[in-house]
Amino acid sequence: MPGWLIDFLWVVVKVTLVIAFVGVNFIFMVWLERKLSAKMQARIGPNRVGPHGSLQLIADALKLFSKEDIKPAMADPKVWALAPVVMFAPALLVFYVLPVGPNAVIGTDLNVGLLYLAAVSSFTLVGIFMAGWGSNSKYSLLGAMRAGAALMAYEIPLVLSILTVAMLAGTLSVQGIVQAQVDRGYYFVFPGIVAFIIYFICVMAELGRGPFDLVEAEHELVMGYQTEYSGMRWGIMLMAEYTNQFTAAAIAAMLFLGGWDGPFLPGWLWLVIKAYALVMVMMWVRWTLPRVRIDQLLDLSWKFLLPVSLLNLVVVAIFLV
Amino acid sequence: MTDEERKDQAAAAAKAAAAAKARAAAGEGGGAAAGGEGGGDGGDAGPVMPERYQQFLDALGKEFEGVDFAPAYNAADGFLYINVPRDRLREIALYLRDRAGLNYLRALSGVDWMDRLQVVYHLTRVEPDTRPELLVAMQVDVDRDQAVCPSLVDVWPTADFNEREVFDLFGIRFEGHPNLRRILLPDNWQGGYPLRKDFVDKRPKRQRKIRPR
Amino acid sequence: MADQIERSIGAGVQVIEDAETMEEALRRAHLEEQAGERRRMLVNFGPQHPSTHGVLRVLLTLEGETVIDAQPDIGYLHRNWEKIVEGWTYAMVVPFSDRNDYLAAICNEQAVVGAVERLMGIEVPERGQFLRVLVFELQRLTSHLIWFGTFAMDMGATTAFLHAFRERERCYSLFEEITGARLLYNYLRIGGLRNDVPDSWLKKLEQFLDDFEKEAYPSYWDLVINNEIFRVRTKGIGVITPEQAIAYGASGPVLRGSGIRWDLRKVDPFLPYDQFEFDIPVGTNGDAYDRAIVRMKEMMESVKIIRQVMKRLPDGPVMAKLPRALRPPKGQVYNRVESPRGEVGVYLISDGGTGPYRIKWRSPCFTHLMLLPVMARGHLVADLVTCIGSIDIVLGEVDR
Amino acid sequence: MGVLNDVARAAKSIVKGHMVTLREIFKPPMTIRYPDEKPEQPKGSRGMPVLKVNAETGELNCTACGLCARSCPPGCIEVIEETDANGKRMRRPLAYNLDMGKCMVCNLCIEACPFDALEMAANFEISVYDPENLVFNKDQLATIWKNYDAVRIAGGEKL
Repeated sequence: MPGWLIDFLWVVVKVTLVIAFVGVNFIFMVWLERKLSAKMQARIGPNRVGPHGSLQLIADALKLFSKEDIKPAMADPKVWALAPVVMFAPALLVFYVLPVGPNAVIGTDLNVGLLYLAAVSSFTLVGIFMAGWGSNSKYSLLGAMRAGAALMAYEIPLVLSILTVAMLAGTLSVQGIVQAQVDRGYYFVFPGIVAFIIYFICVMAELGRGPFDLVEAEHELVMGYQTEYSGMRWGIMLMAEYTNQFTAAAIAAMLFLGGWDGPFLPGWLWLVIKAYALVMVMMWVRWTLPRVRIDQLLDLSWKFLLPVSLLNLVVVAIFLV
Repeated sequence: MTDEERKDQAAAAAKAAAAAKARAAAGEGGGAAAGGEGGGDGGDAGPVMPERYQQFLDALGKEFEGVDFAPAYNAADGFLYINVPRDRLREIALYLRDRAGLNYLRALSGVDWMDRLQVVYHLTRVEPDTRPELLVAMQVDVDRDQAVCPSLVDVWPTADFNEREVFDLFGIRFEGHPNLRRILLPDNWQGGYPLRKDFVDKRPKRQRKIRPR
Repeated sequence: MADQIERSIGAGVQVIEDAETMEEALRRAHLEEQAGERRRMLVNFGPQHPSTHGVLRVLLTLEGETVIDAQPDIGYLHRNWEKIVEGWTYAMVVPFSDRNDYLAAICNEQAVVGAVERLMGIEVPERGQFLRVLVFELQRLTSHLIWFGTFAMDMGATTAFLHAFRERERCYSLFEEITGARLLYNYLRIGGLRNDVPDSWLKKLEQFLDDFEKEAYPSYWDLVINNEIFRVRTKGIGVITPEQAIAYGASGPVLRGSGIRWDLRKVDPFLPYDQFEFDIPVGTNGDAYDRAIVRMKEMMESVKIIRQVMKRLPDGPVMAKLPRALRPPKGQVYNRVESPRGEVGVYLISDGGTGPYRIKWRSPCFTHLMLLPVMARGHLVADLVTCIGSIDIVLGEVDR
Repeated sequence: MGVLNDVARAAKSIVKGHMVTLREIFKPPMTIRYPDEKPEQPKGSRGMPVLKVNAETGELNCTACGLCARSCPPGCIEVIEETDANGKRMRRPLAYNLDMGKCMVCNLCIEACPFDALEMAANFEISVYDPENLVFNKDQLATIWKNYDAVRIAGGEKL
């Protein structure tokens, strides 16, 4: 078999693995969220379909497939149809850089891994704007406007907190950072605790989760930019949102909690466990705190997170490196 | 407002309420003013009227001589019901609010006495921590066909929606009301004024299907 | 002034053609302003909106996100309670009055029953009055729980909503034991109560109050009220000055939120409240936060009152001896009651018959809606939801 | 310095809020699985009024006097008295239709009945596909009375 064919097959295998994992993770995470929020709210949560409601999500997926896909008349057809795709693509691209073992990286170990991550994760903004503008309705426009403002506001503190980690590790490549944590014996979460908290807040704001879910604040804007979508098109958007949440948690696990480092269990399992721990914390915050208003959301970022992350950068630069 | 003051003030309230009840049980109860057909003729002051009301009535009488208020103290709820002529309503209302201190319009209700319509304003003085010692209710008679009454929105802003409701359900038009429009009934309601006694519901009756068994 | 064309169609039915309906008036205002400054968005908020506590429609004039004007448009739940009741006897009016403020049924019943008792001078036996105070305060506690749940959910804290409803479920099973129903009881009768309360029930109530005071109540404060985001979302929102509160006829927690200590249970007791020790929480600067604090503290006051009533509950009958068909004397009465939402008034005119000649229902929520445009002007859309939540309106009572 | 203790207070309040939800996770759920587990109802819980059947004679206590129909606010009871061949009143209901679509379960009919013929059953599952089936006739009411221990509460008695 010629060399290029083997590489091609190897890539095909990896891609199918990633997509399979994304699909399973989507189903598991939605189920986890509904069960966890039920537990927190003195409820039982889904328990009808399958033991403990495990097959509930497959039933939901089938329902979404069978639902009629309504295209609003005054919507701009191309932009409206493309928006969910543009939102889902970056979620997959992030997997390219994830290290799952001492020398095993899913894609290739880019030495500008962090830069790549930051760029890709801010790409969803384009998708949201396409959805909001394409649907051509008052509510989705307002929703898209809010999402745009939130994303831009939280981009800078996010990148600054990643920068602190890069400075600590001395390299931009993700594998390098994880390797640095293993070599030094301590995780970056201890020196960079402030960076970790800022990263966590920024990621929740960008995903529109937790106290910052302005994007689809159902009380004011019905469903935000998702209003005009239904059926599987909305399903893809939901999948995009949950996959983004998982990838954000995975990045946090790698940068701060030493991705695949851990006793007995294989590397990738540790990464998944840490990621899911952070996902559960995100859900925990989401189901506890009330929602923040849009101007407070922006004030928090510009007036508070930005200066604190800059300060943190300087402190880390002086003392720890 | 220490606790003792509140306690004895509350005790006074209990005595007054109990007394009012006892007196109402003894007397034939009910203010004579709302005598039904005649209405407004009740001259007698009903059961005994606390002196605070007497001073208020004297001051009111001095201020507006030509008006026959036909005051009637209603022991059942402690209100003093007075009849107010429609054309001097605004003056008297301003007097009551500014000089007599009745700054709180509690309820504004429309009544249909078959021969005439009537608008009743229940007024009180809201003063933190003090028992309202003066409860006055103004009754304004309005002609049934030419149902027009001066609006008191600028005197008590709470009259805004209430007057719109009385207009909607009774058909009494309030002059000077900023935006007198329907408030409760649907915009395209053509069926007349529901709360009038001669209201006949013109809508077709929907017969409930009951299967004979 | 709307120019009116009076046309009479058919026998005696007078039709006043209104030149302007709600839509045209606001359309005209909208066009005028639009020609003037920046374009304004006329947004329809409700009536099928999740956070308007029923079928309230608010016509919002928005400039970007800030609210220029918020005109409530009501009447979607109007059934003309006052007309239906005119044809019935007094005993029938009581269960139907539960349907007005369906979250505080006991308070409606007491308003109607109290009016007839004042008119006829009926003296309810001691135990009946004490039990009425107990049930009244338990109803206030339940109503404030529902307000707390929905207010927190408007802000996004859905968990707090379910925690509040966990406590509310326990209250409702308590009510179900003595009255048979969970929400609309028809428990009060003219002259007393439908049935007495067994001692086993009092022990269950005692158990519930202890659990509520030790576990649930502090957790509400931690989860929502002391929460920084809740504080920031409600501080300074929907401010009502004391003068505005009095001028617009506010009552209950809305009036007390603006700093005026005026509670009918103290200043004009309609039940033997003067024999119990409790104080009236008052806010300072009349914003959504203060109204929330007033309601939260009132919950604890109600628990205090219920405990005192249980300790001093006398024996004896709960129902006065009355003829079956009551015929109150000719006359009128204005009975007022301090319901969890404010002063509920019943202006009853009787012509000596077995049913009311005219009943006017003074509804606190209807009056508080007038404050909505005053409160919401200048805030963001998200704050409009907070303003509506902070005046705690129930559409059954607004539309009657 | 104001900012610092603001941040501290904010952080503390957020953490305390989270403790509440954390504790809640380990508490048992409040909801029940309705169709499988039925809610336990106390005695005298009001579901719908039903006609009482006299134990020995198996007859209805109702004498078709119509007092309950008159005292029902929405007017959902329809009583037709049975008359035998030559028109003598039999003091027995020929038909007794109770329209549960209109009934607001207010217990007034039970209080108005002088012959102790009506009681309140705790049957709250009255959902039907066709609104016509909401009208229960006297046989249906009697059968429901049999399988629910209905109860008559009125006039201030001790429960």
